[in-house]
Amino acid sequence: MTVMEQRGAYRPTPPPAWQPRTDPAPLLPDALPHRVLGTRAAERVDPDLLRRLYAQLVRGRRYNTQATALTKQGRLAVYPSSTGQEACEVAAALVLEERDWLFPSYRDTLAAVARGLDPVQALTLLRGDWHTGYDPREHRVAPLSTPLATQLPHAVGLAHAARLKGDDVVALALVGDGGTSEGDFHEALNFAAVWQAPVVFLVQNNGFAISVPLAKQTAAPSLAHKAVGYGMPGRLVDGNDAVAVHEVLGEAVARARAGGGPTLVEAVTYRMEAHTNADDDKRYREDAEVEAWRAHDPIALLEQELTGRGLLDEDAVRAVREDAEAMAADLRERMNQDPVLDPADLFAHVYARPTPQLLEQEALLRAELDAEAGRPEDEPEGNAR
Amino acid sequence: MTVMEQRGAYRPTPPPAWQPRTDPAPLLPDALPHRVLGTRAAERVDPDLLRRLYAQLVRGRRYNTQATALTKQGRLAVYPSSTGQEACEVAAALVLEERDWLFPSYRDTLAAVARGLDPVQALTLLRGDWHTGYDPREHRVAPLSTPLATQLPHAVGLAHAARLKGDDVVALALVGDGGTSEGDFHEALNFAAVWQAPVVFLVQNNGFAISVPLAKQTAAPSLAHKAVGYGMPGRLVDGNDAVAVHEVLGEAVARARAGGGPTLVEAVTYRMEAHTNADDDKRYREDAEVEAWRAHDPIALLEQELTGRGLLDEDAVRAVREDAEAMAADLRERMNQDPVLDPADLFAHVYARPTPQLLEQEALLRAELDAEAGRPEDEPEGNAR
Amino acid sequence: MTTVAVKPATMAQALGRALRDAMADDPAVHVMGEDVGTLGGVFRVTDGLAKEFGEDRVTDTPLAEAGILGTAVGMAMYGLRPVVEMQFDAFAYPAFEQLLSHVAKMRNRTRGAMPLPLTVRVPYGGGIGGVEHHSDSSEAYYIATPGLHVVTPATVSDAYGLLRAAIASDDPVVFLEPKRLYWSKDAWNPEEPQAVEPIGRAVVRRTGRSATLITYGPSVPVCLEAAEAARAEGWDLEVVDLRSLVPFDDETVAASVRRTGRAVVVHESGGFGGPGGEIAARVTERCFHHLEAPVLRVAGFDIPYPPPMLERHHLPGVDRILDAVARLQWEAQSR
Amino acid sequence: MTTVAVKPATMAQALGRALRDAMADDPAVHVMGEDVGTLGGVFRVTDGLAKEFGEDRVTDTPLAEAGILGTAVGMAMYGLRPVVEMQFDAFAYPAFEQLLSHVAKMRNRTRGAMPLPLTVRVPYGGGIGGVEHHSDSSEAYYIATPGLHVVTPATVSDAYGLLRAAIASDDPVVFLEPKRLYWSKDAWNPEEPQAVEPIGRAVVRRTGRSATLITYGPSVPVCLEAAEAARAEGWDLEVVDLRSLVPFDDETVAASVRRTGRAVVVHESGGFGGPGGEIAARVTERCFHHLEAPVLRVAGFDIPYPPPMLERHHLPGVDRILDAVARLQWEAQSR
Ligand SMILES: Cc1ncc(C[n+]2csc(CCOP(=O)(O)OP(=O)(O)O)c2C)c(N)n1
Ligand SMILES: Cc1ncc(C[n+]2csc(CCOP(=O)(O)OP(=O)(O)O)c2C)c(N)n1
Ligand SMILES: [Mg+2]
Ligand SMILES: [Mg+2]
Repeated sequence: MTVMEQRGAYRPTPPPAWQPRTDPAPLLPDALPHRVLGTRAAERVDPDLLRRLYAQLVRGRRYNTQATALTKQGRLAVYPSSTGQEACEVAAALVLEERDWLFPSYRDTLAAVARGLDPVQALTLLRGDWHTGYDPREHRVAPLSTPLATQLPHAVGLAHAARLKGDDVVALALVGDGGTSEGDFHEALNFAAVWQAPVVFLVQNNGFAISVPLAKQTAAPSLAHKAVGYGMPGRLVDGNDAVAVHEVLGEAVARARAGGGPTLVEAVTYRMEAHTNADDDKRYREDAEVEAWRAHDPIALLEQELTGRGLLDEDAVRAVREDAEAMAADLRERMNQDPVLDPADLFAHVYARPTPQLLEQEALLRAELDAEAGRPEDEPEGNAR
Repeated sequence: MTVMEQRGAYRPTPPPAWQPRTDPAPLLPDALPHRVLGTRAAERVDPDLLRRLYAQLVRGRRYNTQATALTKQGRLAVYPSSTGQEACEVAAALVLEERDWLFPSYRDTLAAVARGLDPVQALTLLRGDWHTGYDPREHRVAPLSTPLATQLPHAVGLAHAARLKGDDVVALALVGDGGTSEGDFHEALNFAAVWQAPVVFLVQNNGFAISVPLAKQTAAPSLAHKAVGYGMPGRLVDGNDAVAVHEVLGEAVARARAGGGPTLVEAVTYRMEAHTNADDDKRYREDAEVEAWRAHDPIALLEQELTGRGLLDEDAVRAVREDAEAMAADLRERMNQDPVLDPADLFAHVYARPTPQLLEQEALLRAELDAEAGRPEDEPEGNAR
Repeated sequence: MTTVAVKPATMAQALGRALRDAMADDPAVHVMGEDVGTLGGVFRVTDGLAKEFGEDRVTDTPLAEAGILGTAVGMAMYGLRPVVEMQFDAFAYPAFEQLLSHVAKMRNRTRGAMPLPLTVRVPYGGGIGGVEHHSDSSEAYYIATPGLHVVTPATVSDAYGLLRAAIASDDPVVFLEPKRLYWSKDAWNPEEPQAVEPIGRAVVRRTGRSATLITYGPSVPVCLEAAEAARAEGWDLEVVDLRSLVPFDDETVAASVRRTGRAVVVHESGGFGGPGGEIAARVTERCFHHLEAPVLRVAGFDIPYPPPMLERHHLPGVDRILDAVARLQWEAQSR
Repeated sequence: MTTVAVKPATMAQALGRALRDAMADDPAVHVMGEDVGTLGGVFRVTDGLAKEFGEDRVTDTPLAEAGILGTAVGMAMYGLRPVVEMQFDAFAYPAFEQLLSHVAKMRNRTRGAMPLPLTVRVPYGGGIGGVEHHSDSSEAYYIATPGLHVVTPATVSDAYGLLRAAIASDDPVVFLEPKRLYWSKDAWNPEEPQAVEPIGRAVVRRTGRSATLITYGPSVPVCLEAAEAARAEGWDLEVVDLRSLVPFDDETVAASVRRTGRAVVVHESGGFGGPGGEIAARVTERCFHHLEAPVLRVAGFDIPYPPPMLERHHLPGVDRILDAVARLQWEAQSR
């Protein structure tokens, strides 16, 4: 049987042949976000995982602060920080196998880095030397997507294609609370469910879409409740609890891998910085609100657990910090070098082969640059603009 | 307090301040579609309503068959028949007050006619003499919308505007099962819920989007379950039970009118004819399936009830049929007259005032038509194309 | 050339055959869209494909054009070659964000690392008595979007040859199918070996000395008809069928206009901001001193596509083309 | 004219002031979009409006552009005058189906019974170092859509005057705001009585005898700068600011070119299929025998908008404009 024929074969029948519609309970999220840290369940978590998550969270936070610092020095055009959301970013990266794919949104540079991308290459978009600084196929990380929610159907299509080819590949796609309002969110989730594609959607509900709070974005009981309308399970998780996010995503990935279809996960978290360095969050939220969330910091939560269980001594902390500092120093240093740019790139990748028109335009630019540089200029050709 | 400030003021708070997410039960539809006819509840229904619905159903069926006949005679370019779905079409029209608005899709000519539109004017789009044959403001019926689901945000915006103005107006928007997959469906429902707009969405689930059965359109338990993801109630109703549809829509309209916000209603019904006269439904469904639905015909169901309760004697049936025949005869006769067309209309309504360019183009066409008619032609002007 | 008895086939059939052959040749080719499977498409272009290749490769999607194109992007990212059908021109609009922001840009965005071999088939144009939204000529939107190839056949054999080339292309191609030519037939013979027609080459469909009609898609047969009718007026018109709007074959077009010294661009799409302006401007840039008169345009009016009963007034017809030719300043002022 | 001390304001402020005045004058005017309320818009154009007029009239919508425009259509159907903000050019694309199939067609569809007085504000163009999708010049899409007016200011006072006219118009207007001019200032004085600038009139920003630069929006200041620089080369350039692309002011443009005999069209938008082709073609149709050289175009390249560090190569600058002017065949062959 082919992949597509496996689908439930609904045929319209009149009553009395009607069957009661499936009980939606298995699709509904819990009333409160799932948490592990600070609960008994934490005790059963593999210490290695805790340590790995911790190291990545610290590194991630450092990455965020370093990148923000680089915007102040004019070395980055813009940086949408994920400070406060590192648990989601890191768990999303760690939960995947090498062969799986990650579909980040514009805020998720960190997830890409945690997945193994070069920290500088990952910043290419935001530095402004090119749109994407890495080969997506190398680490199976799609380009950071700026148009919100548009990458979700890509994730569905890729996961579906992998399944059609018989490959054991799962796609994990990230989107914000604001992004859930877009039509592409809806269409992606619907295709995923109809096709039973091996894809997991992680909504990082950080309370805001730039200045717009969640209450103006949705009237739903939770974003995870949207799953019901697609016939896929919805899960609600504490987005600052790295272990809980890792667990919930892990279950969803496993389910997708086993042919069980897509899952929608909502992680409740908070954006601790302004939308980007260019934003002024004083205009739309109170300091007190931000402060209240500081008590629920993802790194502190995990540190408590590790310390409490005696899994983290001073040396370990120091090692983790040093690693993070080394990464930051390397990032700083390499970002302080001007990237080497080739204007010819403008024309080289529009098509597999430049059109005659692009070749003309490239020649025009080359002549201009030569003239600027004082090199002998070719005669301008004909009437080409 | 203004309309928009009434919205629940969600502020992101960290745990332990988290509240359990609202119990979704009030949003969930019943397991089986709501029915009245053939149940005890039918006995309590106002006989007048039954008779009104009956007369309109019979008339509606006749309208459908007449319109289909007109396609065969080349008097209509195309007709997407609502035969089998008359209960939805009629109930949608009758449930509204004069001041309310109806937003039909391309299949809902009948709903527009049942609301009071001239039967010929309502067919203008499908006849091909213009795009819309009526002034939408006259009967508060929006133009029949061909691009699927695109009229839903219009309904939301209109209802919202009415509420902002303090007018007691409800909008009812119709869409098909296929249309629920479009991004516009999602965005419309979300805006409606966030704004608590007085709007009701009626999905006529007739089993198919042209050839594509519902199982390839959604994996949800029902289309009504989609309501949960927007935080609005979802209702499931037997779409061939005119009384049940009228009741469920009536409740939703009343709720909207009272400031209770939007409702999503799924009516389970069946398209008895091909998608349009141009379609060949043999390619994608079995006769047996169509036949099975004949036993659940909306007119027959209502007739049974009326006859059973002694509310319909032969005279009444005859009167209803005669009225329907008269409507059909009038429709036939008027549709057999060639509409009077004015090519100048092509340019008259693109803008409030035609641009200079349109005036040039109109002059060009007029000169051509004059030449065709053998009238003296003006000198062609300059280089105008 | 054809020696065996020609079994005429329609353009729709030739397109179907191109899809079939492409699918048979390359397992990466997938067909998807609304009603393309069981039904075989509303124009029956994909008729029989689902039966032959199964639902996994010929897929009836949910009704959501952005979703169709967006998932196709993902499939192409994984190495498939999706061929997407948009049911009608205007129903491609919901997919425009995916098309403009991703399909057209993915290769460039990734410095060539992530090409998108993806074909978007769009039945376009009028003349079939369609109601609102079923007759748009939307090529202006596509050609203004760098990163897309834009191709449109006017003959049955080009329909086959260009669609094969589109599917084989490693770049996204918007493949515009002139609806009213779906039922057209010519000498194309499905029994003969088939040729792929490379994208980017215009063709002179009729040679002539007096003036050049530059056109494409549904207007090609109209221009050929006009050229025949023009003989009575003493004009010998050349007709160039562009076939590919992007890339544009400047060479063939300019060579023709240099020979004839006069040109009219003909298309159904609205005039203002339509392809005709680009074409007239390019031709003028290249052939200015060969021109006896400005390049004129015969295009659809600048109005929303009219209802069926009025569309004949809108569509460029033989008379309107000849009127334009008549305005090409034959009583040449000395220049 | 100005006698009191001029208090310079930015274009963004002038736009905000136009919105404010329109709202104060007409309770039907509503402002809606992403972040337009509490935040005052990412460019602060709507700063202060929510406070002054309340959330019912200045609404932070959910994040969904088709929904924003689609609900605005419904609001306009009920008699309101919505002014919609699209946060950046490329983020208007998800709303294209609503724009192309409804906004542009509603009046025509209903034979005038249902006009849509609706303004869509689109910050557009590059030069601000924006990443992907934040610098598109999408005017080609808008001008090819009959039923829309397309307007773009280049000066602070036009920003005020044209936006007032757009909001007052009974037709939908796509109001293109040149992002990099948001912070520009000129003699516009918010303290003085303000004038509405009717839509559809181009203006000669600088008179000259040698050749005409035809331009609009962000390229107007660049052309003025080029005209100054050209004096050194002995060229006296006229600069026409179109202000309105639809309707197009053929009269002003053609009159200028007839005077000068030479023209270059300048815009940021990609060249192929961009507005420049239309403009060059129309000018040539109307001024053929006055032209000493073909109308040339200086436009963005036919590429996806480049990343910040490369955008200076893409944007038409003074040198590229002067190079084009130099190619206008000054050593005129006798014609
Ligand atoms: C289609 C689209 N519309 C608008 C924008 C502009 N924009 C960038 S980020 C943003 C808010 C996103 O909010 P959310 O989805 O919650 O993600 P977050 O920023 O909180 O991570 C907006 C409106 C965009 N990038 N894409
Ligand atoms: C946006 C859009 N895409 C595609 C179409 C072409 N089309 C017309 S009707 C139809 C099927 C509609 O199915 P459904 O929504 O279930 O309504 P029904 O025809 O059953 O009443 C399709 C695909 C369209 N009209 N609009
Ligand atoms: Mg957010
Ligand atoms: Mg249906």
